[in-house]
Amino acid sequence: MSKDPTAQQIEAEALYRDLGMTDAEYRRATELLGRRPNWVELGLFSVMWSEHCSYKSSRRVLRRFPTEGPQVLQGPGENAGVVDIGDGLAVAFKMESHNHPSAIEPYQGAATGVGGIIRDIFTMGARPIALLDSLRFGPPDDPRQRYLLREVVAGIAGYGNAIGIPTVGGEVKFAESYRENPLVNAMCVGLMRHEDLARGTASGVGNPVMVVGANTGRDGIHGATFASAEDPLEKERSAVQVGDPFMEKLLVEACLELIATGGVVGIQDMGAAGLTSSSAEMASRAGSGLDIDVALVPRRETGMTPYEVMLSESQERMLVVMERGKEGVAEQIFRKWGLEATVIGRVTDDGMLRIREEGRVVAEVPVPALVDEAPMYVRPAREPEELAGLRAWRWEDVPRPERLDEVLLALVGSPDLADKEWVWRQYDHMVQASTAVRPGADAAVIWIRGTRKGVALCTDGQGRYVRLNPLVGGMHAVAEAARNLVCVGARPLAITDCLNFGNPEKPEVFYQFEQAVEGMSQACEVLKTPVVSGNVSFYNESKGVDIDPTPVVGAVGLVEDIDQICTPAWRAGLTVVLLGP
Amino acid sequence: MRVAVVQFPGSNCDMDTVMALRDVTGAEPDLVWHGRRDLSDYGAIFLPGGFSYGDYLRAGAIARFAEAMDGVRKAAEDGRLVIGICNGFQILLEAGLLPGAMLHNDHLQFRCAIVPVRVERTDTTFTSKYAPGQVLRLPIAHGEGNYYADDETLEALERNRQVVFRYAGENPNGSRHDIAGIVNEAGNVLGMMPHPERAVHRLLGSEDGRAMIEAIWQAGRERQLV
Amino acid sequence: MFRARVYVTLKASVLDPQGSAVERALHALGYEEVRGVRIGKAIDVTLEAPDEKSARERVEAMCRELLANPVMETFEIEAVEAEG
Amino acid sequence: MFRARVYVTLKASVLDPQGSAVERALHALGYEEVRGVRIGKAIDVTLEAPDEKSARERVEAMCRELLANPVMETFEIEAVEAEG
Ligand SMILES: Nc1ncnc2c1ncn2[C@@H]1O[C@H](COP(=O)(O)OP(=O)(O)O)[C@@H](O)[C@H]1O
Repeated sequence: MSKDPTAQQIEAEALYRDLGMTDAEYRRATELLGRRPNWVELGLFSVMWSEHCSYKSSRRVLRRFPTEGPQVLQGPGENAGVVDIGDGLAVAFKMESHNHPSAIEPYQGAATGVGGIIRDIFTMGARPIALLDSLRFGPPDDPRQRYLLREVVAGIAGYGNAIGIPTVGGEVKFAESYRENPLVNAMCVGLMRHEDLARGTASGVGNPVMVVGANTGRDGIHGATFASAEDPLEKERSAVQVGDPFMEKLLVEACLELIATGGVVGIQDMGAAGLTSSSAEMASRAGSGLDIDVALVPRRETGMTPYEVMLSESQERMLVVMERGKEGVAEQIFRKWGLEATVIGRVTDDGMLRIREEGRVVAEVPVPALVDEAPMYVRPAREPEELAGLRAWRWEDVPRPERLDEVLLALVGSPDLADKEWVWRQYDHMVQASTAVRPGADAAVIWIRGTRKGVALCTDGQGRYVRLNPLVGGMHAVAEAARNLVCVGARPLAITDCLNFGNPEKPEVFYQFEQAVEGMSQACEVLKTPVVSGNVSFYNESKGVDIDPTPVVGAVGLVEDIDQICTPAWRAGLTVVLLGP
Repeated sequence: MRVAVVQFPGSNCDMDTVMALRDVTGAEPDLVWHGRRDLSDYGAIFLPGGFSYGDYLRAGAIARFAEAMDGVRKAAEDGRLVIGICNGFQILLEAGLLPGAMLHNDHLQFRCAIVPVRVERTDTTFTSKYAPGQVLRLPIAHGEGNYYADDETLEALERNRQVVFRYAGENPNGSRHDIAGIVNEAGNVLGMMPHPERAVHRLLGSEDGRAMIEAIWQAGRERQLV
Repeated sequence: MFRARVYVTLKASVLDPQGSAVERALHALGYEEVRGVRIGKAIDVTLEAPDEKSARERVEAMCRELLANPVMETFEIEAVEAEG
Repeated sequence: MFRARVYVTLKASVLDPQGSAVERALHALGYEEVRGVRIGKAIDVTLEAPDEKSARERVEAMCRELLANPVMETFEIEAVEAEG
């Protein structure tokens, strides 16, 4: 039916290279499969083995992060991390990047980034209560940078405000290295009762697998693959995705209602690599298999091939495994919210991801081959040359400025230190009527209504520090976030992160990455703030120039008594005390 | 008095409104689905803020056709109380229950802030507990709050003293005559862009919305509205 | 099957801040000859109808009922064309 | 003086949530014959130009540079008319 290339053609013409796979990776896929993959199967391998989905360059290094603590209910590996805050309550949170889509289409890129991270939170069974962002652009005297800033902020506002989740904090910084590669990181935080914790597992032979939410179109096919591509033109090959916050608002309500029925076995967002990654990951976590028919997936466009359906990155969709016989419950709840819930297959016990089109098998791949057996690289690391020179730098060599008042004015006038009200006044930071500390302070505080408690939230990162000293810079990112929480009166509980780096195939970049993770880990150990979720964004480079290494930390703290919060407001007559060394 | 908060697809201040009513009056309002036509049980009906139907096409344009709007229209005719906040105000305008229309903010951005709002009249059901000329601090959060009406309509609004709230500081959206909230001629339907339901706890930055909810509650009971 | 294109524009008496912003941006880009910009909506409606006349009538009804708000907008039905 | 009407629309492959919402609303209002709605922008640009041809060229340049976003939109210049 489709005009897909044959398995033979794929091999003979090395077509896998077009999908971002190396010769060695293709050989590995062939070995794992015991035959040459057909075009659909190749598509599955290429997205699951992309840097974005497989973390093939970073996995080994990320193991360094401390991830445990008495407060941790769910560490890395799920859609989001979950931390206990007492009284049977917990918060789920995660941060994610949408850098490349935002560089191509800043409004929609930022908006869909927000939509994606929100889905990661409510799939855990948590109601989203706050959003934060972390943004990097080139110097704002460049009109294009101002355009990017304006559109990114509007996109975050457009999505977050409409869906009704307050955007309560974040940061914006400007530096040369982000001129071609802006960073758009978004964090979402959700609140739940312990017993509502849901997970992304597909267990129970015969249980129905359902697609819920939006119809599937040809959006963003190979977004995950090309997010990791070097060439910006390659990145552009994925079609732009448009967010629909209205649809997602309905999806949040419907999914939370569904999870509350207790009939959900597993649920996962269809984010990067859409149906492919969600189905493979859910099966992998349960050690099960899935048998799905793409012909049953509701479409927005006609004539879509199985390849396109499996790889579509259409937004506002979720994959749900229900208890057998409870399909009707899901259909009814979704109908009430004006949405569709459609059974597309069943859970099996043979460990295969089997894709059919109108019954005919079009792809059949062992789940472990896609997930556990994904390649893992030990990238070489080498200290960047500039570091030796930087280490030789001494304070004493810097001439003392003659006029300190001018220095102060220059500092206050710098875009990094400038008041960011222009940004956050565009975000509805008060919806849900729980924002006790609004943007503009060191961290935001959300009051947990019905209790005396609050959660404090902030995002922090310092690309320049990390470039100057990756190890200490990594420590700083965590320490700054922890300090900001403490300043509003909270005890830091745990962190999430978004590790924005250049091309990991360059030893200098990989060095920065390893060192920064080491520094962050050490700081987390000392501060007892485990890393419970996170995201890596590599290949933030263009024309061979990498961004400053920019790990961003999203931190969550607990305020035991909401009446004890403090804010940085100065009033006449107060005493000023300098704490610290 | 029984109070309804209508929930449209895309409403996002529905629960905030329910919580504020509960916290201020101690009574539990009903969250009512937009598909319910009969609202005759309610003495006061709140249309909450949010983005009903995504605010696609125009804010409030699609929501005005919801079945519940029949019940709202009936309540307005019967002299019961109807309060549209933010998106609720936009819906009342689209439905023709209040005069005028809403344009995009003149600066084209969404604006969220706590702003000074002057109470223009204290002889309405909604504002009886404020002092004349009192300036409230109320949260706003909207992208389409730029109230527009033609000259004739504006003149009529002013003549009939239908402008209840006016921005007292910098106008945050370009609305004509700095209008922040208006009532209908009969005085039982109120539309306002600021969010009183977000201003009922000191912890959240302002308590200035409390007196409005108290006034509505008291009036409903005195007049024995259902 | 017919396709109708509807233009919904703000009344001339209503300020169009979006149009003004675009005008300023065009000036800044060197298009100094621009004297005015107004931005409206172009709505394409595809519908089944027995003939062009009834397609147009139905679209006009949609405009009156939903697509345009007469307080601030006017509409024109620009073209109704048979399709597919 | 010339007036050009530019029509900027989302590429067919790009999701138009607004159009879909309006389509559903029209169905709910009884316009069941509607098969699709797409919403774009109609931009009217008034400009000085020596003749129609150069007016069109300038407007086309504006479209490429600012009015349409080539990543997700396409544009048509519907009409360029002498004015005033
Ligand atoms: N992009 C943003 N989104 C939301 N809030 C922001 C953003 N940027 C800055 N803010 C607010 O302004 C505060 C101060 O920001 P900033 O000057 O970067 O200080 P800090 O270095 O303490 O983070 C932040 O804590 C946050 O509340």
